[in-house]
Amino acid sequence: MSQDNAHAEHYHPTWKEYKWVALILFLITVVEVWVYYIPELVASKAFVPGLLIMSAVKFAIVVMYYMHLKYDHKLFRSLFVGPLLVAILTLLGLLFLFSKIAIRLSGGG
Amino acid sequence: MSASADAAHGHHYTTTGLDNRKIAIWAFIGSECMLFASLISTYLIYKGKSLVGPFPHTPWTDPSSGKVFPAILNIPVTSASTFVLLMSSLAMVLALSAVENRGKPLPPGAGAWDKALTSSKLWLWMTCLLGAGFLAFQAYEFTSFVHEGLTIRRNLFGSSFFTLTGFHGAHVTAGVIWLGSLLAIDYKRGLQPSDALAVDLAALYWHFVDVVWIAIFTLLYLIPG
Amino acid sequence: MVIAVTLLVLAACSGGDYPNSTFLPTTDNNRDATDLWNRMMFWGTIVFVIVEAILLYTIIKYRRRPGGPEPEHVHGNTLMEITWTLAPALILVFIAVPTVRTIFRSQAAAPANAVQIEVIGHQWWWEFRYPEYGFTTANEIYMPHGRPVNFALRTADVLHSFWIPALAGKRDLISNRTNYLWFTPDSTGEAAFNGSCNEYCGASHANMKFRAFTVSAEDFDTWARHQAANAIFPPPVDTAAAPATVRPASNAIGMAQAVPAAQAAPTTVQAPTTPWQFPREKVPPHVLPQTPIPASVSIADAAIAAGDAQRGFTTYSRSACIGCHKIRGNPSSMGILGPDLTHVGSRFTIASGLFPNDAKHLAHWIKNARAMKPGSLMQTLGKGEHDPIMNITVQAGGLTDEQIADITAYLLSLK
Amino acid sequence: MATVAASPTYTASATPQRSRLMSWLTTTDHKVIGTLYLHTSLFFFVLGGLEALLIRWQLMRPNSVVLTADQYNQLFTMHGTTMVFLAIMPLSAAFFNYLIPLQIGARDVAFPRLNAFSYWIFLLGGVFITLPIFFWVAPDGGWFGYAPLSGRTYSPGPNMDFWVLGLQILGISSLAASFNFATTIINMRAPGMNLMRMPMFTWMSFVTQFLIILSFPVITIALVFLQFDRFFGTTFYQISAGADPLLWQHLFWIFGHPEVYILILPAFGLVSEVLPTNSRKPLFGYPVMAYSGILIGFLGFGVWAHHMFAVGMGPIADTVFGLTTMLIAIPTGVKIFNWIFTMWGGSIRFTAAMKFAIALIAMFVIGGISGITHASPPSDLQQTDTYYIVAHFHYVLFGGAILGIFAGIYHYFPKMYGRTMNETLGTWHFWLNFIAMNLTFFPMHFAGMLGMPRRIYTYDAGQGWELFNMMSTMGAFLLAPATLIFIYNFFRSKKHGEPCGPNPWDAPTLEWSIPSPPPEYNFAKIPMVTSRYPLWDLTHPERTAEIPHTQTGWTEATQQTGEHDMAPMHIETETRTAKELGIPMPSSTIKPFFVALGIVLMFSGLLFLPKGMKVPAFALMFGGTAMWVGYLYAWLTTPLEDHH
Ligand code: HEA
Ligand code: HEA
Ligand code: HEC
Ligand code: CUA
Ligand SMILES: [Cu+2]
Repeated sequence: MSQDNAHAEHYHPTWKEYKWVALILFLITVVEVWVYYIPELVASKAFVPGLLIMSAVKFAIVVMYYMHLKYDHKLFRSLFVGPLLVAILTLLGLLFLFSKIAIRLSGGG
Repeated sequence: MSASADAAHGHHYTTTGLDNRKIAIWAFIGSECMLFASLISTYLIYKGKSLVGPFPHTPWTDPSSGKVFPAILNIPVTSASTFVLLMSSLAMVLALSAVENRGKPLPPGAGAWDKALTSSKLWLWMTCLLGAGFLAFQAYEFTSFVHEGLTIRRNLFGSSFFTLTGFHGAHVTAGVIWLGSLLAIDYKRGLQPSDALAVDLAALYWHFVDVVWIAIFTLLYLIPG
Repeated sequence: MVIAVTLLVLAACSGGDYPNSTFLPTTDNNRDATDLWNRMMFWGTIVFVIVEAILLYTIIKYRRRPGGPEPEHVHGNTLMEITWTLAPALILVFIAVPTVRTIFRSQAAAPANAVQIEVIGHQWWWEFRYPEYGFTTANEIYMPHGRPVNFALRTADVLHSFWIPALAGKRDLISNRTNYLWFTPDSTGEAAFNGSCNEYCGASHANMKFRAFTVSAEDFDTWARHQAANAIFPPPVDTAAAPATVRPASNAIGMAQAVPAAQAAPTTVQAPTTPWQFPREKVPPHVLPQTPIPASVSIADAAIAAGDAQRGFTTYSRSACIGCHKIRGNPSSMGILGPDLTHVGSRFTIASGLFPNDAKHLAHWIKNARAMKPGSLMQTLGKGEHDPIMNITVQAGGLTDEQIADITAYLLSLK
Repeated sequence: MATVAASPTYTASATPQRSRLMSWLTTTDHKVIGTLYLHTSLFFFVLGGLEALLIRWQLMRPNSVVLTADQYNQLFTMHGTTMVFLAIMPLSAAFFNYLIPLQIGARDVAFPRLNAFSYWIFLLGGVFITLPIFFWVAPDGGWFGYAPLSGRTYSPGPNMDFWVLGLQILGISSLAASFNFATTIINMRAPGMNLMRMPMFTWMSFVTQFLIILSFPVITIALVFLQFDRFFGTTFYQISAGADPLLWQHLFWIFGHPEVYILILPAFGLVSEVLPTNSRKPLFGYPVMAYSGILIGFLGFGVWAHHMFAVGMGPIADTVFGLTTMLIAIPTGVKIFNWIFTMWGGSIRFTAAMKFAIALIAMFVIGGISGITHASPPSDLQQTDTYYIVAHFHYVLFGGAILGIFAGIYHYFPKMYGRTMNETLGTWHFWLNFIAMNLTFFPMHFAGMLGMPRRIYTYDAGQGWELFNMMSTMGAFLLAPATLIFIYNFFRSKKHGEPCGPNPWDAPTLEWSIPSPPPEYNFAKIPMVTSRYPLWDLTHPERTAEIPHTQTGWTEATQQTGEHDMAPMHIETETRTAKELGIPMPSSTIKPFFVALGIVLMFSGLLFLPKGMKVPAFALMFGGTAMWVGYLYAWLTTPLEDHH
């Protein structure tokens, strides 16, 4: 049957990978929470970007390994990445439109 | 390679060789990206715009009564619930892998752990319980917030916070019900490798809900401001 | 299409028949917008003519004829496809560049010498404040010709949009925000314009209009100083036609009142001011509303004519009106829900440009505002009248026709 | 020309004896669902048109009193809402349903029962949102329901409750359908039909599904906020709590702009089928046509704030959104020129469908150019919220979407009913419609630029607008007889039209290779596709000689060894039933209907909450929920096909 074929072709991660993934997720989460409690770090300029990068990494590895997008048909990749991009761009666009920069530049007053 | 095997389940010829349902669930997940992007945008747009407290990261004194409201978010509790949800994802992949490998002989010298890895019931139970655990944390969080004076009507923060996390919680609930149904099938007739797809669909949904929480945890809880 | 083109020519030529045309070169803002429009029309017409011409040619030339040849089966031509990708792109550049320039020019901060006017939208009328002069008026704006005007736009309730088509583009009034719009009416002379609300705002959105006047700098000053002064009652000569005379301050019922500091006129001695109104004879017909009075409201002309301003003053000062309206100079009238009526007699229209301001319309308005203007937040006040929103008939406390006529006379005397 | 002799029309024989109504309620056949969509949405089109006629009647003269302000405000809100959500979208859905499986060589859509569900929830949602107009308690906040006017503070009555809940229900329908069709197009194409061989209608539908998938969640959330505000007292749009009304506007238009392309792209697709067929030439620049559709869809997500130039977003945002909006002219222009050059050098046959298709090109250009004039913010400030905008969007909606859909109906009617529509009546319909639409909508440009705001129930005399309004009203009242001719022709032709064979127009795509109307299983043997115009390959090879043909279709297909219900490209003459041929068909079921009904009941419960009527509110909400959850479980646990 065709989709069994498709399945067979694809490598599926096993416990070996899964446990590493879980460990990394756990460690990143620990680091995230830990930095939250260090006022100097929270005050630093790198805090927000750092957190965003860490959560993006978590996001990516869950999607790639647990949702096995890395191994699956490339169709699924486009079905997910396309909308995700539109969603992220829309979110950024909205944040800009409601930000102080956009409003301050509006002049007129 | 014949359509005969069990046509009842739609194993007709398909263009990509993939199952329709798997394509549909990915399209659905794409759609959910926009759903949560709208919710998260709203929360961020309204961040710091509430006229009255309580606020997420800073205490607030009610000017009329002098009552002090502490910062509302409880990071230790939420970190714990985040951990629970992450672990449920691990349980979920193990459940899927158990179903996929059902019936394959264990390698020689396999220990108890290897055997445990083959139990789809165990891992489905784990996933459900961890999911329910997450919901319990959320229920605790919501009730304590209400006690501390933050309701969904209180201010912009309350409205956008409860709606966003509530939507996420509703997704988790739906996931638990879905997994529960799979568990019921597992008890009734045992999930077979031919059911892997059905489990995979639930798993994809489950992990997506997890991934959304990863974003929420960072954007709502950890970034003050 | 032929009709269309004829109309276009018509519309462009005869500004007189089209008092709200957006193409009048009245202000810097409008000249910029019209300039952009002309460019776009130029390119738009070219595109339109080319596309429709090729289309027409094609369908005529290649229509199927009996025994005609089998078509040539081209399925694409890269060169042509590149052409009709690049040509529009080029045209867009010609539109985009002046667009961006105009955006930044028109949204820069207003010139420092601009007259400041605060606009506050209400369901369904306009409040105008002149902070530099310290007064508030409603539904009619005066602007000095030749000087920039800067509007600060806010709303008291839902969204509205402020537009004087013949002067400039519109700006929305957004709750919890302040917007700005400025322009310089430098080519209008002494003129009157219609303005409207352009964001749907509920039942009487269509009836949320206003009037704008550009006048000479001196006239503007006279007008503004008089508007800033308190209401003068009783007026010196006679109530019907208050001539533009200087009156002694002692006539003013001047009591201290809760007006913002800038707005508080001297309480005891008031500088004499001249009532000034845009010259009535120069008011073009389109500025005077022609809305018919609904058949359900009626009040006899004779009754109206018998109105007495002095009695009206007393009645007014004791009735519901004072809860919603302010008349500076009448200490009991301190409401803020409705339009400021201090100089209501100097306005040409009432109810946000819906009716002309004369005894007849005013009396009908007071009798049953809600029948005159759908949804109006001013209650029905005439005795025995039906209030269409509350769905009740006003009984006890309702105003009789005589009382209404008296109040009318009083209000009209407030030049 | 129609070389194929009238083949025996297919008649389903062995369908179990059920009443007509029951067979509709339980159908899972995409063709039946398609025709249900078609009839329902035509009904709503006439309803929306009647609302427009009342609007025009009121506006015919200044200061007129045909309608009260409240009635007028309900009418324009319902006119816009009806036309957008209950007429054009479902008219497109009718074609998605009917055509997509036929064009890609499939026996049904990916999820037949979900498909039935989409229709039923659309119908029930449509009834839900429409009923109140008959009691003058209809929604009255405009079709984009700007907050805070749409909130409880300023709209205390039930009017906007119907709108919020109704749109929520209709959104479920559109989303469910879009997952279904996206999957169908990705996964159910006949062997050999790669993406570059898909008929253009299927292509444009494909893009449309993604626009729905990505834009509807956003309005869902915007509506959830409004719904929570109205029913549960949250503060999303509550001004006194410091809310920002622009939140609603942004969320609405992030949905709203893609929505207008959702309305137009299917019509573009239909026209792209009609033009080549009636010019006897392949579509000019096929790949570019496909890419430009994708580009329009993609850019469509980056222009939303051009509806908000007057709200004061600041010069940077104005610039960005102005420029991205202008960019859309390029891919759209490509389409226009490619259509014209499809006809160029062709042999044009002016069927009614063709006339409408050509008129679409001519009229859409007008609407497109006026669109470009609003893309320039300083100029748009003089245009926005005036009748100039009303003119723009009726040229693209009526002159684009509706004309395209009419073209599609004339063109595909024979496929649906085995008879052609009357061409003489079609010609009358066309000319009357064409003249009347221009008479209706062209003068609106002038009214707008001469200062007339939109959404006003009355205007004063002497403002210079009388002539234009009179013309528009005359035009609108001419559109009524034009539409009546069409309706008459439609219903008459079902019974009395000229019988036709499988391919009356000599068209090149798969749907024309099977009998008209098609049998329940569509294709007795799934054809193997080797080119973009498989039917012309059989009948007029010279027409497609220049198109690249590859044998990959064959190779792919021949790999599917054992798929014995496939065959090389052929013309179907099979008239036996599915049962006789042993083709498994989805069994009919009532469950999707009850799931839809349950959801609608659940939402209706909310209506009683503001009145404090807790008992009916909770009874309906819990009853409805129990109903849809129960039937959903039953549905999911029943196999699609009964016997094996
Ligand atoms: C079918 C629906 C549809 C379509 C396809 C379009 C297409 C376009 N629309 Fe329109 N629009 C609406 C439906 C649609 N619109 C609706 C319903 C509203 C009002 C909503 C409301 O307020 O109620 C609206 C409002 C609207 C606005 C907001 C106006 C306002 O409220 O102030 C703007 C502003 O930019 C706009 C722009 C455009 C543009 C640039 C296009 C472009 O896609 C057009 C591109 C096409 C062409 C340009 C023609 C062909 C091209 C060529 C021949 C190439 C050469 C051309 C040039 C170089 C110019 N539209
Ligand atoms: C797809 C979309 C679509 C279509 C096809 C139409 C079609 C028409 N529209 Fe529509 N319109 C909108 C979408 C559409 N409209 C939208 C989105 C708005 C904005 C709403 C808002 O502001 O919120 C709007 C607003 C709008 C206004 C502005 C209202 C206002 O701002 O105050 C006007 C005014 O003239 C108008 C007129 C018309 C007319 C005359 C038609 C005609 O083309 C209609 C033709 C159809 C018919 C005439 C039906 C035929 C009738 C019969 C066959 C019945 C005969 C039977 C008997 C007599 C029993 N429309
Ligand atoms: C409930 C509050 C309320 C009361 C009481 C009230 N008004 Fe009004 N009034 C309003 C509002 C609000 C408007 C603006 C209505 C509109 O234009 O839609 C208005 C408008 C007016 C106008 C027109 C002003 C203008 O410039 O357009 C006049 C004159 C007027 N009221 C007089 C009176 C008189 C006289 C009374 C008492 C007999 C009275 N009002 C009582 C609220 C009130
Ligand atoms: Cu105010 Cu419309
Ligand atoms: Cu748009």
